[in-house]
Amino acid sequence: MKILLGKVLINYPYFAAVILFAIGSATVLTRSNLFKKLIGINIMESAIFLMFIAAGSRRDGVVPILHMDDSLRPYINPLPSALMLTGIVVSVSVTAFALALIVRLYRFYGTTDAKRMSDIRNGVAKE
Amino acid sequence: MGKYLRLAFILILALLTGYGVLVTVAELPPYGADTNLTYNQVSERYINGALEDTGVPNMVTAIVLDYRAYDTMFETIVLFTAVIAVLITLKGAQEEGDRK
Amino acid sequence: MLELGMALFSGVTGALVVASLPKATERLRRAVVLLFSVTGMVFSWRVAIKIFNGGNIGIIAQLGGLTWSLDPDPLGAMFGLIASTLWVFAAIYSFGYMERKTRPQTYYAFFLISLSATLGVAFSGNLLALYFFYELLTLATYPLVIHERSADAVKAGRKYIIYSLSGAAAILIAIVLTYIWSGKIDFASGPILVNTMRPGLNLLLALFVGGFGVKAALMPLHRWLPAAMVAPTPISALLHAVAVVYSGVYGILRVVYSVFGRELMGTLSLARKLPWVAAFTILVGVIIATQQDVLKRRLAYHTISQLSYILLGAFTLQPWGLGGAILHMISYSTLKVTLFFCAGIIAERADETAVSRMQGVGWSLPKTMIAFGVASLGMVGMLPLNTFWSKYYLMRGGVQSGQWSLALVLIGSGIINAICFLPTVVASFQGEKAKSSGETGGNTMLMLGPTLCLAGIALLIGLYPGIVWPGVEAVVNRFF
Amino acid sequence: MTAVIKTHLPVFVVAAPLFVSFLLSPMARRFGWVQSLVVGVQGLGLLLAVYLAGMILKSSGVPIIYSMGGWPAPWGIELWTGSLGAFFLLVVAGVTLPISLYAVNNLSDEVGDATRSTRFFVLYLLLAGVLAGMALTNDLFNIFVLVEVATISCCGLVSARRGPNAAKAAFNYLILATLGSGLILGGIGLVYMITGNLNMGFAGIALNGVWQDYPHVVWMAMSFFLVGFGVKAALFPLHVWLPDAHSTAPTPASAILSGLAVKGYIICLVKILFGVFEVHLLDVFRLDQILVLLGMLAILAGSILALAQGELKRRLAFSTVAQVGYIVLGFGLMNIKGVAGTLFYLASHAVIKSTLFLAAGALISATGKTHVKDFAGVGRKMPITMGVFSIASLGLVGIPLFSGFVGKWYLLLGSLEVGNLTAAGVIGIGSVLCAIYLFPIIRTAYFEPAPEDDWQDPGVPQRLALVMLGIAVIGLGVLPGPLLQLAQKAAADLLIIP
Repeated sequence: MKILLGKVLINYPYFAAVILFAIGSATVLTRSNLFKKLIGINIMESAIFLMFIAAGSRRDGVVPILHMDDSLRPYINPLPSALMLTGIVVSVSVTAFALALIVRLYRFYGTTDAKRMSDIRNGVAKE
Repeated sequence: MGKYLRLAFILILALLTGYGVLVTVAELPPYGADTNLTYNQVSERYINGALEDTGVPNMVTAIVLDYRAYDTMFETIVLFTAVIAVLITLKGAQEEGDRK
Repeated sequence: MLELGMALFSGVTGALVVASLPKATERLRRAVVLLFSVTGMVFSWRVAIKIFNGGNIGIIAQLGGLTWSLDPDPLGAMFGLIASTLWVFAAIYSFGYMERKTRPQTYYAFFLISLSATLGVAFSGNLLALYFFYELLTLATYPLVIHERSADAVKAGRKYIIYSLSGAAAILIAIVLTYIWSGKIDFASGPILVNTMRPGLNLLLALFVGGFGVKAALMPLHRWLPAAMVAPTPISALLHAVAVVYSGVYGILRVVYSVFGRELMGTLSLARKLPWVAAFTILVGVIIATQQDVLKRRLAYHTISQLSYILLGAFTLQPWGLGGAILHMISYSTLKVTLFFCAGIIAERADETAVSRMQGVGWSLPKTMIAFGVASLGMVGMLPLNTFWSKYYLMRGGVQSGQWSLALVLIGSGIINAICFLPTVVASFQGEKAKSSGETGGNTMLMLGPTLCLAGIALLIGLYPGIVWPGVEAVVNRFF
Repeated sequence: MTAVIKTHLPVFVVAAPLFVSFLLSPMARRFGWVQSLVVGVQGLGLLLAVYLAGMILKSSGVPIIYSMGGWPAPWGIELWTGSLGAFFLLVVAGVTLPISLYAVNNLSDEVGDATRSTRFFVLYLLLAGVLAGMALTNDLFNIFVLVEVATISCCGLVSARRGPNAAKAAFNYLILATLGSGLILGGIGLVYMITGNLNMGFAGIALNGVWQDYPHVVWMAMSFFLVGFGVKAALFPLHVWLPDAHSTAPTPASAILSGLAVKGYIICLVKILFGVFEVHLLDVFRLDQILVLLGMLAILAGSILALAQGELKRRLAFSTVAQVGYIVLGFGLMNIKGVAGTLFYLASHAVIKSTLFLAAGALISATGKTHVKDFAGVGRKMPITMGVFSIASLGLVGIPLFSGFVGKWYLLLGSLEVGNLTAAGVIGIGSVLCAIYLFPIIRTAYFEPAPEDDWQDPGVPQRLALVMLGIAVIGLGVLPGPLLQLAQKAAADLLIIP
């Protein structure tokens, strides 16, 4: 157990990512407000970005831009950073689309709460 | 009763997943170590060969715009798709009316 | 080759012609139906004669990445011969019966497709083709079951489809198992599993018998059959007393003699229990039949009982038993169709479906009731009728296999059969003359003709069993 | 010259629909014939897919490998046109063509005016192109990006339908699918961390050397992929979004979502499971048994849920849940017959389910009714629509000589070869349940009296599309030859059997 926790502590960025992921997905699954769901999605995606970037990190590493003077210090792995650029764009696109859907739903239902929407649809909502 | 049962079920599931994740995190290659498996021929070439291969000193740029440009093409397509999806969602769908 | 194709496709072609005819041409439609039924019959006779004389007709095709083969052997030819012959009688009877009924076009179209499907089952040369036509038969007869379109009919149809498709699913799994274990599925080269000794054969047999047993109405898989009696009478007579149920019986015969082979069957523990399943069905079926008041339902339970005679003969694994089974297939079908036809006439003419209210019907419908009486005597197994011989051989088969009690079951069942039908016949000639439109009128001859004709054939075979013996002998020689 | 064409063909197949989709919106303002352009590009895609598949088949499975941008494998992205890729490409091209034909000039009711219809087609083409990309890609992160484009365009297609229900369904779909994407990306991250490669072949080789040091990571990555793709492919307990989304979408969108999009995710999952983890690891981690179990569960639950649905499109949507079960079950069998059968089943279900949805859409738009009991007498008034619907139903039930039977036959062969009688039994029960939920529709359509309304078959292109699909259902059942061969080659490739 001690060894396990020690290893977890060494890998603290991954652990943080896991916790963020859990928070994000719990928000998505338990909240009924559509905005909160969307924010949950964003938290979750950030968690994965964090994990990726951490995987590319290196002790005493520097940004992966070639510089002539100092080649002693290692560069960090540039691949995860490049991938996450794409990942962020994807995340932005999803967010934009989800917001558009929320706007359309709000126009119709006058609420952003999923529970109230289904109440209205079932015709039992009272002002 | 059913509610508590469900809660207990979710709790057990969460605990199991949590434990699994914990073990996985512990097992992953140590953070920031030089011996990590990601430092292989792939990242070697990105780091050492980027200038020669692509003429760009910024390795991230080299990857995004040259080595993995196919991904970047789809990245723009994601944006394009999202734009069209937003348009189709909002424009012309108004006539369903304001219920309020 | 040509005969086989003609026999097989006459039904489907006829159905297409019927479906494309304009609605109002009743006479033309009848002519077409008769023409194609007779074509089917003539060519299946020719196929059968060729096969019985030791000829060989086979078509093999590669479709859907699988091999399909049509290659009738004497057993299949015999089944095709029985079915196609009775089809002609049922067609003529239908002309009378359907006179004032609705939707004749649908009726005749599916009637003819069913002929093709049944002949396909009979002529199939491997398990896949058998399965295909077996499924096709289910689908083609479904519209006939729900022909009345009443709530009852729809419910019966649903039951029929569910039972049949579940059975078919079991058969499909069994076929795949057979294929994996032995690598072949065709019947021509002797029993498929002949050299396969391995665990799980009992399970395979159970899957096969369970699957085909649905259509063969083996208890406890019989429940769809009484429900399906809501169909028009010619359909009940032909399909639910002969063609469809025989396809199940035929399937079991195939499984016993062509898939497992009698040597292998003899070593299986399940195979020793199967005669008793059949015996149970025989007794329970006929006992339930005596308690039914609606004539058609009584006949349905009686069918369940009689089908198991055939299965019993097959399960004894003795030449006499198989011969008796084949003979019973022939004789029972003639009599049962007669009984159903009579029931249809009584329902149409005297407007009576309950057995308890049949007093006096015999006076108003004398010819019908005489035919009914003859057929009832046949069901008991009296001498001048053909079933005497089949029961005799079945009993010999039972004795030959060392199971005396099977013969006792057959005798007991004969006695219950007598209780089941004879009082009805006697009662119908007692009391006042019942109200009825009599046996005259436009369509009566069309209904009565085939009925009397079939009763006559039953008598003829009873008096001269030699005329069907070559066929029976050919089948028995094929497997022994 | 031919060599040049041959090497560049895969890229062209993926890029052509994407390229046309960019042009579609601006062109639609000037020209009225853009919708036929869509059909044209799909037709071209089908021709090229057939050519590619023929080439792969002729060279007995030697893949065409194309390195994007000229960077060789571990550094750049590869397009790998193997038997599996060619197979799925063929399925995609074969199904998208009739669906787009059906959609031509037929969207005004469900989607709206010309501008909206054009945008619908843009999303449609994007989805088609991305599915082709999924068939060919050989890079983990590329799969993620493709999956994202597919997800957004799928949700966009759902939300193209007017009315608030569609927006709600699209939102739920989007949120859950993005959750799935997150898991997939997490899985890719884990694999990358312990292998350092994104190319699937190289990652597989690297993983083979190190997996013993990281068993939990491998296990976690597998479950991430399984759950992530499971959500997107509507694997049984994760199917909650599917019925709403697939039943509220516009008809052509329902068809492509149920018929193809779901399969695209399954193909990606299979590529990752069999390409990166490979059979050996799947065996070690017992994933084969899990897949079979999940498949059986999905077949039973999906069919029973479908039975309970009264609305036609919802019933079909739940039927998709069940059919996904068959496909997943087949992959879990891990023998050549089972996997080839499941691939063929995937193809045949793509055709059948698109047919069913298109026919159902035609029925609903002609009659204005949605409940399965409302279509009394439709069979006589709309003979083509209902005829094709019946053919497809028979195919789905698995009557011999229809395409579903061939797949089921091989699935049964596969499951009985590994001695799994339970799976075989579930496959059989699934067929019976399928008959129970589809046949009543056919019965009411043909055997019940029709009301006096004037219902008619849809227009000529729609009829043509339906007939094409109907012929495909029968054709695949009678002559599955080349497609089945391709499926067998693909199965051999996946299972690494020479």
